[in-house]
Amino acid sequence: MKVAGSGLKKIAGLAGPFVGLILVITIFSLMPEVSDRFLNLANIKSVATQSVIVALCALGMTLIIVSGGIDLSAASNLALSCVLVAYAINLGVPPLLAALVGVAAGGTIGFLNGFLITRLRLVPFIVTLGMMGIARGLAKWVARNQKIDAPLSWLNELMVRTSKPSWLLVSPGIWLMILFSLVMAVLLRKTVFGRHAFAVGSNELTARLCGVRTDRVKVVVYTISGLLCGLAGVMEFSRLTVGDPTVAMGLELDIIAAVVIGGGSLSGGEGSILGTLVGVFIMAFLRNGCTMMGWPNYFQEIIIGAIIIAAVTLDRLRHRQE
Amino acid sequence: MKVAGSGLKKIAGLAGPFVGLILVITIFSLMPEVSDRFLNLANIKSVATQSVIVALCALGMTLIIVSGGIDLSAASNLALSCVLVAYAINLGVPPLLAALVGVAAGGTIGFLNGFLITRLRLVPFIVTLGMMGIARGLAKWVARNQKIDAPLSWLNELMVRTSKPSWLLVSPGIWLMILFSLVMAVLLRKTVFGRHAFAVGSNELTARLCGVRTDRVKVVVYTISGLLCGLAGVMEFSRLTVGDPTVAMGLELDIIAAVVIGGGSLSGGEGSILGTLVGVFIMAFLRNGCTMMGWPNYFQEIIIGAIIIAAVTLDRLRHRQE
Amino acid sequence: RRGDKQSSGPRTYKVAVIPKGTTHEFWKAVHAGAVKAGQELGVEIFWKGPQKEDDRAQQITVVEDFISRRVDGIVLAPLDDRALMRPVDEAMREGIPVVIMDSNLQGDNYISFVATDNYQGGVLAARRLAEVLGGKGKIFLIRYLEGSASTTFREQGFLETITRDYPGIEFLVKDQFAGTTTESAYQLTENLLSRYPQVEGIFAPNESSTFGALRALQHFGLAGKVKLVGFDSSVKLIQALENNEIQGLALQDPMKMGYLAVKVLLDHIQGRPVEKRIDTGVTMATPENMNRPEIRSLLEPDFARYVR
Amino acid sequence: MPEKPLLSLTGISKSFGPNQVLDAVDFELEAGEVQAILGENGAGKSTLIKILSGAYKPDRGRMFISGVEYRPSGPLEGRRQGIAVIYQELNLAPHLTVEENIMLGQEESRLGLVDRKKNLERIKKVLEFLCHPEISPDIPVRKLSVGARQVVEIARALASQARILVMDEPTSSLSQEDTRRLFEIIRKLRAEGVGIIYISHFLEEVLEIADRFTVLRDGKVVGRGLIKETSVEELIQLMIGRRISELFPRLPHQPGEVILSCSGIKSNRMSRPVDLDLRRGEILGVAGLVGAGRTEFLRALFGLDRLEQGLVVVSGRRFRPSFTAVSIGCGLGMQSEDRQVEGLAVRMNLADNLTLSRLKPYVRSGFLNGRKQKAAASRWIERINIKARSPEQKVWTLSGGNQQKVALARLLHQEAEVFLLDEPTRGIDVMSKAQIYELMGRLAADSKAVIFVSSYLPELLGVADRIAVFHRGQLVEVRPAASWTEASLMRAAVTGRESDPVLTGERP
Ligand SMILES: Nc1ncnc2c1ncn2[C@@H]1O[C@H](COP(=O)(O)OP(=O)(O)OP(=O)(O)O)[C@@H](O)[C@H]1O
Ligand SMILES: Nc1ncnc2c1ncn2[C@@H]1O[C@H](COP(=O)(O)OP(=O)(O)OP(=O)(O)O)[C@@H](O)[C@H]1O
Ligand SMILES: [Mg+2]
Ligand SMILES: [Mg+2]
Repeated sequence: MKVAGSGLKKIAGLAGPFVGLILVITIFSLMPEVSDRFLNLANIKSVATQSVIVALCALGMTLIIVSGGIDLSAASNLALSCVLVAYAINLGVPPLLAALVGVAAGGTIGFLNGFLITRLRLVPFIVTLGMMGIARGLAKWVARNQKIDAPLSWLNELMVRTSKPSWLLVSPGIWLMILFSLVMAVLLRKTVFGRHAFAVGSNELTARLCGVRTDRVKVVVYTISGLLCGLAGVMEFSRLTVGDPTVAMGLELDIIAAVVIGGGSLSGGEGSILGTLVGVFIMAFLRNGCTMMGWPNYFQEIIIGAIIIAAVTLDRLRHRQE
Repeated sequence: MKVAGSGLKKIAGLAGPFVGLILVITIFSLMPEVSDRFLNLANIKSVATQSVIVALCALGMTLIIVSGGIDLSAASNLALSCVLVAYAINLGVPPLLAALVGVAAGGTIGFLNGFLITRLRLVPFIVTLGMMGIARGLAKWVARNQKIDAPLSWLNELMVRTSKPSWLLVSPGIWLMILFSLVMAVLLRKTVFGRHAFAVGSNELTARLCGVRTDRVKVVVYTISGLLCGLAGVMEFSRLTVGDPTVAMGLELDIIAAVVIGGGSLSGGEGSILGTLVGVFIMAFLRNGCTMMGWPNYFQEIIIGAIIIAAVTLDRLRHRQE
Repeated sequence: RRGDKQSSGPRTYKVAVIPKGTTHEFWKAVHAGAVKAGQELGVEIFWKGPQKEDDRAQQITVVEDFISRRVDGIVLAPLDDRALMRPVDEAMREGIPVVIMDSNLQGDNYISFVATDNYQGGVLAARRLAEVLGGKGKIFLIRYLEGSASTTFREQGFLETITRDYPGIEFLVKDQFAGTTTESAYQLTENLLSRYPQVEGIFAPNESSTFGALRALQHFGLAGKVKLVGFDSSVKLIQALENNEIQGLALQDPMKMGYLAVKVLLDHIQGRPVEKRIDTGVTMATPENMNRPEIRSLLEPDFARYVR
Repeated sequence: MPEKPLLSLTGISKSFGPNQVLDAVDFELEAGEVQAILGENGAGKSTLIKILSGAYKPDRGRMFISGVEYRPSGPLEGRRQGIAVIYQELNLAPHLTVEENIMLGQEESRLGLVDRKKNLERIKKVLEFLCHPEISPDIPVRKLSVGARQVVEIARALASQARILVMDEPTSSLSQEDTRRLFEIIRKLRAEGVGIIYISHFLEEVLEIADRFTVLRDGKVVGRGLIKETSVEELIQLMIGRRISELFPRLPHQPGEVILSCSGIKSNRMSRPVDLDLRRGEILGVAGLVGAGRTEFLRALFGLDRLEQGLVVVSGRRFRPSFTAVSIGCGLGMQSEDRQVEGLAVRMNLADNLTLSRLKPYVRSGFLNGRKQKAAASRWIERINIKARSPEQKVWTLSGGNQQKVALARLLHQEAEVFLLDEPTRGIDVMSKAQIYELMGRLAADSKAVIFVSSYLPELLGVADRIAVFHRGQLVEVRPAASWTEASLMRAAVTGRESDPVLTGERP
């Protein structure tokens, strides 16, 4: 009885964030101009591939937001990693190693964020705002204010629209996204560390008094998120085939929006991986649909703005009914 | 005795936020390449004029942040106002009226923010993020994705470097900035409304318990801030002489940074107009100094990032000693 | 499959035209050209740029989305000569022909390349600035944006010509980037003017940076005294040209570019042979020659008929 | 070798800025004893506890556990040494579930993965031990009432199987039933050799459960001894240095005309509508178990919760409570049971908190006069003995009891006609309590009216004119205080049945 009840509630809880997504997909599917092409498998694959980069960053951002922080440097971090991968490949470093360099750079920036936040006791907003400038500046520096061309390698096959090898069904990037979503969901929900992250976000003082090493939790949280941004940078390089220091300008707000649309609370203690993914896909399908319809950009901007508000309103209404 | 003590403390409190500013100015003044030009009256005037726009927005942002909110739509709001002013002037509306249209548009966006936040009980981050897209989209729509050229009028004299009439000493824009700083400082510190704004930001539940109409306070806060953004848009038009829908892209983060550097706390209940102004000037002098030194942009980005962190660190250290 | 289309009688082709951004006057004129071609040739034009100006990743997304939409052809002004290669390859592989305009794309897996010779534009600007300065003086080169190909060529053309041909001209600044907005160019120039009051000439490589520099000069009361040579045109720039506040504007022919790109694409779709490289020319407008009709039409392309 | 005491503190000193809070405090705790720490509000008890737990660092002094020096770098260290603390201010993560809160920092895990089954087993045991098996481990703590939260806190401390258990006012929101159960558990733990430090302002509790006591005054130890050999009077004298004449001073007051009457008040959180009249010059006590809905009633009356039905008439003005501003305008004033979350803006200063609900007197031609505001706050600080350095002190730096006084002072300053007091004496020391009772009496004598919610029956019986009893979200009975006894109140609160009227009780 009790189990059944909680089971039902869980399903309702799961369906919740999907409402917005289903709405967006339905609306575009009903548009006569694109109806046949919108829900086409190839298009869905293509949207999924486009989402990989934002999704990877948003996974880390979920962890950060759950623990009561915020990371404005995510997009710059991604750009830095993207540039470093190209730089490394140009130096003759093997692609795998180059990718690791990118991921490691992301992790370093993340670690620095965490370190400064905990050591200097600064608010995350400011530290990561500063780091946003620093990482972006470093990226431009490394790239000498240009984009870096690098010879093609298998790295550039990770984000293709049509998967190679074909038995993968979808591109390796999508598999990576799925894999890391699962890992992060388990980390957040099933591990002691995840619980501590929630506790720190919900009430830091309490967590500290209960013997949680809040500083360590935060440093780890930012480092993990940084690593994921680094990975997203590798994916961006894979997609662009060049190291572009100006890539993903302003993307941090999209990433944060995805997490919040998915039910994350900026005051900490709330958020889920599934919700975040839904948030990412809402935004991606919106962009895709608007482009396919050929709507002008300003129209798209207005619609996306309105949908962000609407999606979160829906989510809140659902919560209130509970 | 007691009065003297509190007086001394006040002076220390005032000097505090200035430390960062003085540091920045001193450093550049000591650079042999620019020492003579940096502290030159003309340069200071020019920096002040550049700051007017950010400062006006930051005044409103201070009020919002004090009351526990945030406004990501500030920069888009400014752009919309800037475009509308040009549009109105092109329609043959007299300049003064056109300026009022811009200010009113800003107020409307602000009011909408406040309305949605209080009615839908949404977090300000999301509402204003959505509004950021909507206002920007509207601006581009009105301007048909272009700059709107408008005939010159006295409006374009507000932000000149050399004041006309000359007895003004500095441009009318700077006077406006000073005037509104005073008004906002008085509003924040010397009125019941200001006290209520602090209370709402510090603990909304308590404010409600004490009979503060929290929703009304918030709506007013966002509306005032919107009006100031609208005014900033008029100033931007004055400066550019065209209505540019892409102006001030990403400026919202600069504005927020200025408030936080000046001691505002994103969790609400803290912030001051004086601090915010210092924050604005720290950023403006940094940009000015870096450009004058001819440092490459990436270097400038890195330094500004680092200084943001350093300035806030200084501020926190000062607080800890207290 | 081209044959299929021809045999299915008269039909409206759907063509996506993808600029680098949507808010510069320049792209408006390209749009007008494309629409003009569309009206004349019976093609429906989808005009869609990346949502954020100059965002390579978003432009890739836009191309991909139009591949999903299965348009009949794409005209693309690539933000990056490398990054856009793969989506273009993909389009070509899926039978969607692509014409490149404005900036080059590496490789040659496209139908045709329709563009201004940007390097040549920089050279023209250098000659003009040298001319008005009398072959000597101190100048700023204000750059546009890190990694933007077309403007980089202009900057390069300018820089190399000055260094090679005019030893009397000295660069006070040549590595500062103005950024994408007028306001950022405005502030940069102001700050540079505060530092180097001795400057005598400025070159800015696109419309927004030219206008920003102009506003800064006006602000300092130096407009007309410091010689300014810019790129592209807009109402305010034309006024400045009239008032002799700007001494030269390197003009492309964006309407022609948009028109030709669509036309070439349609030629290809309908099986006619096309040239691989089409130059749309670059001209220097000066206060002296600006009233000649051929210059006037470049300064103020008549696009109101095609786009609002 | 002589037996080393379980815990010994020597020469512990601590100051916050110029304020010396602890001054060379010595303290010893044996295994298997319950020792009470007593003292006025602001005497330094909680500070001492926080030093012991590792939350604060002492300026001077040393600590030993079983003779081994203990120098905690943080609360984690304290926990590892087997010290469990129930802090005075509730300390829970609101978004986390009961299970997650209880196990926080002590999760059962394998390879970093939480072993939920084991966790639940441990929790179940503890909650059953506390006789609260109805608290579901999966419910987020923010949805619990204050009383239930305190149970969760206690459960957390018990689940950690500590050697030293510190309780800083564990019973301030507990029902008597729960208090009794807690005492049973304390006795059991004592028998198992756990050392227990017990802090409370309920002296009879202390007399019942403690073996020894230590009294702090102004941060110094002023007395210690065996509970067996002492009395309430002696303890009080040690705490304040003088005797108090009477705990429940009664000022004569006469109920007058009806000032507040509510008809059919029901919020979405109450189970049944409530009708009630209140007269001028009357103190109405409200009793009930934890979660009986007393708080909900006050909130509905004041307009804090969404009202489903009902009307309120205050001094002849009818309104439907929905805006606190209106309620305050009509002369209502409320003090919240949860001072940390709702009652006070702890990051604002004392003066602002105190005057927030009535800033008018300090406004002249639209401008606020901060100096006058602070002067007024200073007067109130003196009038009700708030231990604070200045009106500009931030509220969170005050001791728990003094914070409570600030919340009360606000209502007095507001010059309300009807006072809605929800557990106003939580965490307040004996002397101040007497003072607050006296204050209530004086309000009544001034023909104001007071609704006084409390879980502490003696004070209800001692102060109120009438007492209402709530049970499961509904009002079951209202009768003159004289016709209630502790036993009959308890019975009504637990069973929800009206007791046999000894005298004819009036029903509204
Ligand atoms: N963080 C702090 N900063 C400044 N002063 C503090 C701080 N914490 C406590 N104090 C001061 O220390 C004194 C002792 O506080 P403490 O909380 O130990 O009292 P207490 O004995 O627990 O009182 P109560 O019975 O009211 O809980 C008080 O005067 C309080 O204002
Ligand atoms: N153990 C519990 N588990 C779940 N919900 C509870 C529990 N205890 C209380 N509640 C909820 O809280 C509501 C009333 O709590 P509230 O604290 O307002 O009552 P109260 O009579 O004021 O008790 P208190 O003595 O705690 O102030 C109940 O109707 C119930 O929904
Ligand atoms: Mg205490
Ligand atoms: Mg209660």
